[in-house]
Amino acid sequence: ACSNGDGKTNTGAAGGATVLNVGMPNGPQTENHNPFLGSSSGASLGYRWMIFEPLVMINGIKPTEAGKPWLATEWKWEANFTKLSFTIRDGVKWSDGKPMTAEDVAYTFQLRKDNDGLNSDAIPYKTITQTGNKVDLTFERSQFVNQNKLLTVFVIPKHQWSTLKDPSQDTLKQPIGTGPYKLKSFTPQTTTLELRDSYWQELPKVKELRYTSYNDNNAQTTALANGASEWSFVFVPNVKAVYQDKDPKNHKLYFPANLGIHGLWINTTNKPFDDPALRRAMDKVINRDDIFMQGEAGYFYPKVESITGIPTPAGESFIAPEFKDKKHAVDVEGAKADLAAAGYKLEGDVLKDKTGKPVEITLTNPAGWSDYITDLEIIKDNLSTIGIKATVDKANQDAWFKAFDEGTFEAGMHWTNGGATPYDIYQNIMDGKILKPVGKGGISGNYGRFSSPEATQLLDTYANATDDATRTTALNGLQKIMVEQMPVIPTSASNVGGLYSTKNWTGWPDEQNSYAPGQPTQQNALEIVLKLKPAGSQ
Amino acid sequence: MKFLLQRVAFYLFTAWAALTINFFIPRLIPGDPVTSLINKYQGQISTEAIQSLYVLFGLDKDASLWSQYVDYWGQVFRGDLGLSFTFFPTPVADVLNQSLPWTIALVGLTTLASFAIGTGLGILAGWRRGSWLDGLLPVTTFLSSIPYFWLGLLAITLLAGPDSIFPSSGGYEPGLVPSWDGAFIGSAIQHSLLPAITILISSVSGWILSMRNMMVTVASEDYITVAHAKGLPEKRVMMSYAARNALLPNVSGFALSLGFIVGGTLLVEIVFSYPGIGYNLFQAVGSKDYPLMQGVFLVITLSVLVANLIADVAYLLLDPRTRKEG
Amino acid sequence: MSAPTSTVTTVSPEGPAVEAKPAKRRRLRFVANGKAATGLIVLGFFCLIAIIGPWIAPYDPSARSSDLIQPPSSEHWFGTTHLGQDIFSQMLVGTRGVMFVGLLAGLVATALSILIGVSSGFLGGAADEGLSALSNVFLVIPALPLIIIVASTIPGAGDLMVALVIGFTSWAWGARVLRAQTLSLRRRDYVEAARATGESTWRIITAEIMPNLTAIIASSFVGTVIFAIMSEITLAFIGISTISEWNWGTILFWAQSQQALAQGAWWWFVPAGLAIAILGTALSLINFGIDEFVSPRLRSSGHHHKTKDGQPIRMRVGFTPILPKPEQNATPVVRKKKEAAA
Amino acid sequence: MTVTDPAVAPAVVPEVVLEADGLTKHFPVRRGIRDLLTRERKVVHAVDDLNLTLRRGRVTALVGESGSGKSTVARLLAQLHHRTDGDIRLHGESVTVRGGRKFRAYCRQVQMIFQDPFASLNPTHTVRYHLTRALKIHGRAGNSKAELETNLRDLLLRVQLTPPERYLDKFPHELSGGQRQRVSIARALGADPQALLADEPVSMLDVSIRLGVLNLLRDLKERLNLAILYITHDIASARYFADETMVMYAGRMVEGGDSETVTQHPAHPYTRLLIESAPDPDRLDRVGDLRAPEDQGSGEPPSLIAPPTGCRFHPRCVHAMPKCSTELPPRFELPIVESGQSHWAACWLYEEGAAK
Amino acid sequence: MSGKEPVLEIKDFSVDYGLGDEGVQAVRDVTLTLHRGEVLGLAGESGSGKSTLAYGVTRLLPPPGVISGGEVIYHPPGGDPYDVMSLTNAELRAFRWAETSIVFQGAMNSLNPVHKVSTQMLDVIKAHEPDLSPEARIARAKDMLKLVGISADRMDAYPHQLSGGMRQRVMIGMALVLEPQIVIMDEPTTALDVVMQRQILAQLVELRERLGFSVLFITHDLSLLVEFSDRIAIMYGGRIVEEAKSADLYKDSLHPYSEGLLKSFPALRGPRKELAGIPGSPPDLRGMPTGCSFHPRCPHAFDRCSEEVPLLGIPSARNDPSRSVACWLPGRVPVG
Ligand SMILES: Nc1ncnc2c1ncn2[C@@H]1O[C@H](COP(=O)(O)OP(=O)(O)OP(=O)(O)O)[C@@H](O)[C@H]1O
Ligand SMILES: Nc1ncnc2c1ncn2[C@@H]1O[C@H](COP(=O)(O)OP(=O)(O)OP(=O)(O)O)[C@@H](O)[C@H]1O
Ligand SMILES: [Mg+2]
Ligand SMILES: [Mg+2]
Repeated sequence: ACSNGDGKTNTGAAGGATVLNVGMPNGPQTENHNPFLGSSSGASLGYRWMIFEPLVMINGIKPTEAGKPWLATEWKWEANFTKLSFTIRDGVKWSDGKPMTAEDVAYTFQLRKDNDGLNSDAIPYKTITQTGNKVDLTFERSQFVNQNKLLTVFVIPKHQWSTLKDPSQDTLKQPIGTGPYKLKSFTPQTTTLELRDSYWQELPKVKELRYTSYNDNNAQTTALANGASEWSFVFVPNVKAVYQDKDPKNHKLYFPANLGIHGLWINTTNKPFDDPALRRAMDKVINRDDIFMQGEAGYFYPKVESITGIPTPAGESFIAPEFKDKKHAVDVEGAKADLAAAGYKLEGDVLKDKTGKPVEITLTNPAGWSDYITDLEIIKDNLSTIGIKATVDKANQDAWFKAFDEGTFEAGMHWTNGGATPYDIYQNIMDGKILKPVGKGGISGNYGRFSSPEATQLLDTYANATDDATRTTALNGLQKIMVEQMPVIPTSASNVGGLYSTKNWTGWPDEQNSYAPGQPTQQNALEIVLKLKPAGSQ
Repeated sequence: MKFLLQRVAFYLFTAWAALTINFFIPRLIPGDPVTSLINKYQGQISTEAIQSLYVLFGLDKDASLWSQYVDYWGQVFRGDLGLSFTFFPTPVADVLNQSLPWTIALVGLTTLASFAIGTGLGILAGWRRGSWLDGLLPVTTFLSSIPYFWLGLLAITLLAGPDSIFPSSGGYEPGLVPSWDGAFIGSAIQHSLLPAITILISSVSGWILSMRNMMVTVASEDYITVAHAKGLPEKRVMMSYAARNALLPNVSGFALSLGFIVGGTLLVEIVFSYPGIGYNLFQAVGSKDYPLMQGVFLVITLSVLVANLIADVAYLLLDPRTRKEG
Repeated sequence: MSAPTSTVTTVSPEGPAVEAKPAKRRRLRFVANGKAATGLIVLGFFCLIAIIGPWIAPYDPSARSSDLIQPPSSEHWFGTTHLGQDIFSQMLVGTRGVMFVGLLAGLVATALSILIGVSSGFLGGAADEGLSALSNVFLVIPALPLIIIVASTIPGAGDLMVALVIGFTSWAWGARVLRAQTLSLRRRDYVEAARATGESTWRIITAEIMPNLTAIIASSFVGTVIFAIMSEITLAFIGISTISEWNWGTILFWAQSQQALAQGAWWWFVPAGLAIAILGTALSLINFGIDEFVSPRLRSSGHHHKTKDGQPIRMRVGFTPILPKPEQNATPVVRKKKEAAA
Repeated sequence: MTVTDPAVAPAVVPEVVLEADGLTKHFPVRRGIRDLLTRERKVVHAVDDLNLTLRRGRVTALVGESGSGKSTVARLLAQLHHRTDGDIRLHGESVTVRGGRKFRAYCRQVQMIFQDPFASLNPTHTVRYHLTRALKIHGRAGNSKAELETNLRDLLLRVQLTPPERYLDKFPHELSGGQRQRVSIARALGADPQALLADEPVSMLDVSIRLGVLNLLRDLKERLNLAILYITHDIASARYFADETMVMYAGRMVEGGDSETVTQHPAHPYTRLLIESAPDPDRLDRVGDLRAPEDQGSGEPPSLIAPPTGCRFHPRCVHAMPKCSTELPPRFELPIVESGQSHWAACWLYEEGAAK
Repeated sequence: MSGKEPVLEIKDFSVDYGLGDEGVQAVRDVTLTLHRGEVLGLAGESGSGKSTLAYGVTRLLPPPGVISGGEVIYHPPGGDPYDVMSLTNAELRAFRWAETSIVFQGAMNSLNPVHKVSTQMLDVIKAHEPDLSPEARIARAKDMLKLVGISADRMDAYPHQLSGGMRQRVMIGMALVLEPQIVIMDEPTTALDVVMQRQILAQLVELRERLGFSVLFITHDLSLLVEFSDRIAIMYGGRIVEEAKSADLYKDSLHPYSEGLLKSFPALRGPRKELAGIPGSPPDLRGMPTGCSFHPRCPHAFDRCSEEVPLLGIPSARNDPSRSVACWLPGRVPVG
């Protein structure tokens, strides 16, 4: 623990709020402010972003928009995304008073290059050079698909980190960053940050940030409902009754989608599910609305409407013209007709495949993941309308993971990667380069063992293309494959949402002003905090 | 003191066996910390991160089970419990250091209180059979049959809330920093009230019953009749003759239950979001955090053994018959 | 060699020996105990539900309907879940899992504790030392964490697995008690006498010692059943064991993960908890019954006394009550020297 | 070495059934393997160098205070304990058995009755069960149910539990002490033994029923020609019931001989003390003055873990001589008081030439 | 020794176990007088109600025992007699041990195993004589133990550290420490062997001479009583069936049961005679025979025995007020 805390319990009174209470349902924390480590309390609660700032701030829900200059004032991609040069901002000071320089930035990249453990995006760095206030990076391959990951890299002070014995194993008890906040105190329950004296931008209005870690969703929900937590990201069932109705004026949800999806992954090596026609028919009967309303409590993972599986509005601009208006809708009769055309027979309640065998499928997910399980219950119900008998199997989490990894599952809900473009989604679903045979694990995507040389080719083209036109063509081709082959039946988009209260603070992002995702643990959280104003001060 | 030496030898053996089991059980669990971490952040950690995590956790090297076992013992003796995966790279010892006091304070004090209250009531119920105290038994039996977590959740719903004196979760007020000042201690006590009361409710009946039964058994011993015949004051007969003897078998039960404080608090800590060691175990199991699991086990095992040793010593002190001459 | 015929035989009834009425079994007296009887009736009720529950359940417990989170009504006696599932049906169907795990775990643990406890007590020597060390190790390792870990080890741990895990981890206490008791029984004269008669060791254990352990075995069985049911429900509640099979813990798991209480859906939460409490109480009552049967001193009913004319009398150790004189004419009461202010 | 010298009691010496020669039993003082660390091995010298002969149709009494090793002797003879040293001969053949068929064959001939009839019958079994087992084990149950029934009835009749039907299906707790002891005897008779070891068979019984059981045993001895070892601490009943009497003190025999001689003319100081101490209403002159004529010293029985050297009685003995504490007294034959009876004592007082 | 002055008069004393229908009567209308300074022996076979009577008189019977009738008049030396049965609990506590103390059968069970002998001894003194200084108490306890032959250094021993005989002596010492008028001894020596038994009884006799208390001595060993007590009362089936001076009873017992008892002991001296014993078994409290409860076992029983209960009284044939018997046999029918 660090300095003493004062015994004040909540935000200021009439004079306007000074403290913002952020909560996460992540259990007791240990003191660890290392921003690289996902297991650190800084990452778990999200306050690392209040201390360490990125070179460029990119809106997570609008990844295609140009980023805001942050610690870099300018950046430029060259040589088909194999070279990147930054111009580093002047006049930024570390919280210990030392100036932040391009040297620090170069060191930041060097550190990632030298330590596999810290290079979490597996970026193939080639050279890192610093000249004056410029930093140039080169890469082994085109980094088009990783461009946002590179731009949003956070910067750490060389003078501190070069003294650490092992940066990946240091708990960094005294974090030094460029952000507007510095650590005030740490307890396993609560980390408190206080405002620095100076900051390269205008100082935010929030004087103190309190990050409280609740042991579980219930505790977090209770805290949200009674106002002890003003900002959080947690799954709240029946959110209206449990959260919103407790203070309808102030308790707000904001759950925008990003470019990642959840869907029903199907093992495409299993008969008869290797037949795209069957998968398409399944897609036609799966009720994404029910899944959204019942499984995801009407807000959590937003529904994916496009039949391409690209979440909107984040991916609106990527959708191919031919699919622009194709919204998914439940069409049982259509599905039946398609199946009949493809040679399936519906005998009474039972669908028989071409060989005359009843079509049955086991849907598997870990027991504890109640939203996925609920989704599966709904899917099971939906599939029965076309005579497919589904069983929901609630597996042990590890068993389930292994089944996906080794391709021994039949079907189940799973997520895809997300990124700046839909490429990440498709790559994760269809890439033949990462394909491994059934029974072999260590796969990092393509769990359904979807094998399409065409898709692999298109993904490759996209990643290494030199111009936008080629990319658009490739992506359109991928969408077509997705729609026709349906290796994964999309249901929901990943969210980057949050629940917040406008009682003490206003200026939050919302549907009208979607300047940032709503989640307190995302990099954009800093932007949100910078924009917050005490309620009633406008 | 030969007796004690023998016991110590026995404890060493038991400790060895228990610790060996502790070593093996986590390793038999399929799955590894990395996949657990990825599952935990459904979709928020990209699949490319896997390799970097394996490197980070040092899981990319294969060591034989035997060498791991040897290392494990080396660590145990050095008091080095390794780094936790969940809180990587925080040493397990630090994690435990942070949570253990909470568990010991809450559950330890509650267990003590429960034992004291239960034993007291049990003494009375056993001594005054046929009085209203008999009515206590069915009620406490029912209360103790209620699943603990259910009682806790019910208590939270009914009693806790922003306006109530009972906070619904946590070990202390979020803004406070642990220190020995009034505000913090007050807050810690306030936060422990509801968990303590629920633990008390569900555990006290066991003590009442066992103490009552022992009292009843002892009350028909000859020496109690003799004590009555001696014309001693009733209180003296009840406490110094009956209760003193009836307490003996309960002492070992009490010591055992002290040992189980650490292991048995899981549900309390889950339900009340209490920052103790039981919750650590829950987290460790969920994220395949062997080092943390082993650490928690180590603490639990040692506390049980120590509690047993204390029980032995207490018995030795309380029951002159077990003391050997010379 | 035939025994010399007795010369003292004075009475030798002619004809076949009259089959004497078998002496009343002492064991049955146990049921006469009010507590035990109540407990047994409740237990019987739950066993019945465990058997017929799935047949009499009005709905498929997993079937969704459009009545989401409805409070109890005539269609759904215990209300519905967030998916419109009927909680009453879930309770009925779930009873089987609870009883199955409880009883099976109890059986496994009891069998193990008998095997280990009795043989360690009877054999003595090195075998005893080894087996007691084993039980001590199992006693020292806290059961619930162990169960949680082992259960989470086994992929898709179903009821059977959970029962076995609980059974295999919770025998130690019973074994310790049985060992102690066996030790004391082993020194009893009738065991020695059986040996002197020429009984085999095996037969001495099964026919001479075991019947005298029945009460303890029964009580440790009931105790393990309580523990197993609580553990199973806890495992399901914290989401460690598979929740594909319905049991009360699964219901509570769903209620908890859907924050039923925060939603005000008390009906989702209350029946399962109460059912567990009632079942637990019933089992405890049976155990009290057994305790009182074994040690009659514990019978508290023996202390609520009424005289023939209905006057209550409190029995107290150390101060024997004096019955009020029914009539004054029997013996003239000598002058009361001191007024008894009873 | 046998007690009865053939020269003294000629001609009609009944057949020897069971004899013990130099029988010794030391119980290790054990408290688990943990004690193995400590080198010294302490033992309880429960029985040391005991010689004993049981003959057909004769009752031999073994008397001694509590803890003197009487029960241990019985258990050794019943092969329930392993002897540390010495020999047990059944019909002249040395036997050592460790269970199994040989043990059964041995039990068929040597049966034991326990002190406490309340503890020696299993409370969970009926009389029928106890007796049926005894018969079945020794193959005397007969081939049919009816035959078994007859045999059971015979057994009960033999111990005078009549009518047998009334007792067959009773549980031990439904019987009185005397009846239970009769069932125990019946069980022992179920094997049709030749030697009966009765370990204080009546000490737990009420005064008024004791006699019934003793008389029954005597009757059985006569009719079945049994050899009986009668263990007791009541020397008067030994006089009444036994043909010869042996006195034990702290694991050793100190005196032996014909019952009447031993009780009327006790030789060993311990026997004398025992007899003096026994309540004796006939000596009404002693009313109110219970002091025994001889002072008994500390009166505490010795520790058997470290028994006194030499004669074990010497610390309490008023006649103790220096020799008593160093040398173990052998048996000294005593002058015969009544004709045809042998009598010996292990006491230096009776060494040839010692002053009496 | 026995001046004819009574110290304890038990009158028509009855004790039941259980109440209502489950109740059985274990002691029936017993009338017995203990005189100052005498040893009164109470004999009878197991279950005849000896202990029940002793505990009943002091109201120490464990549940479900209840006193269903009668009086116990205690005559304090130089004070007014009073009925023990009508004392309040507090008065009873004060009465106990100071006036009447008890030595129970098993000394191991009578001493609290977890307290030192001295503690248990001092407890009594403290409870009854709170004004005494602690030193005086200790001195008193020490003296008493010395008197019963236990050296002062054993004061701080725990009961298990003493041998059976020593424990019994401690109990006797404790019973005498307040110099009570009456000491009730319930089979104090049955667990000991004869040598030890004699030692302890010898000591008791000596102490009685010194302190002058009266003893109610309970045993089933009639031969011991004959030797040791002044008078003997024989109990059978919850009643006193005969009462006489020891010598009289031994030489010339009037009740067939006493006769049977005496004939059950093999004699250590004298001619070896055949012993008869008593046929049959003790009566069951639930199904007491009508009339004289001994009649089913009595060799001399006749019709009247099974019809009427004989009352204890001075036998018609002997006009000896020191004797009484309850029997219908000619010559023994009570007069008056
Ligand atoms: N199994 C045993 N282990 C150790 N010591 C034993 C064992 N059995 C008996 N002893 C000891 O051996 C000695 C003789 O015991 P034993 O039972 O033979 O005496 P006893 O003469 O029958 O006494 P009692 O009259 O009380 O029955 C005693 O000191 C006893 O403590
Ligand atoms: N708690 C009880 N409940 C019912 N009956 C009892 C109880 N205690 C004793 N009795 C009965 O009361 C009768 C008298 O018992 P008591 O103990 O006074 O006999 P005793 O003469 O002292 O015998 P012993 O010589 O065995 O000590 C017995 O028949 C006994 O069965
Ligand atoms: Mg013996
Ligand atoms: Mg008695």
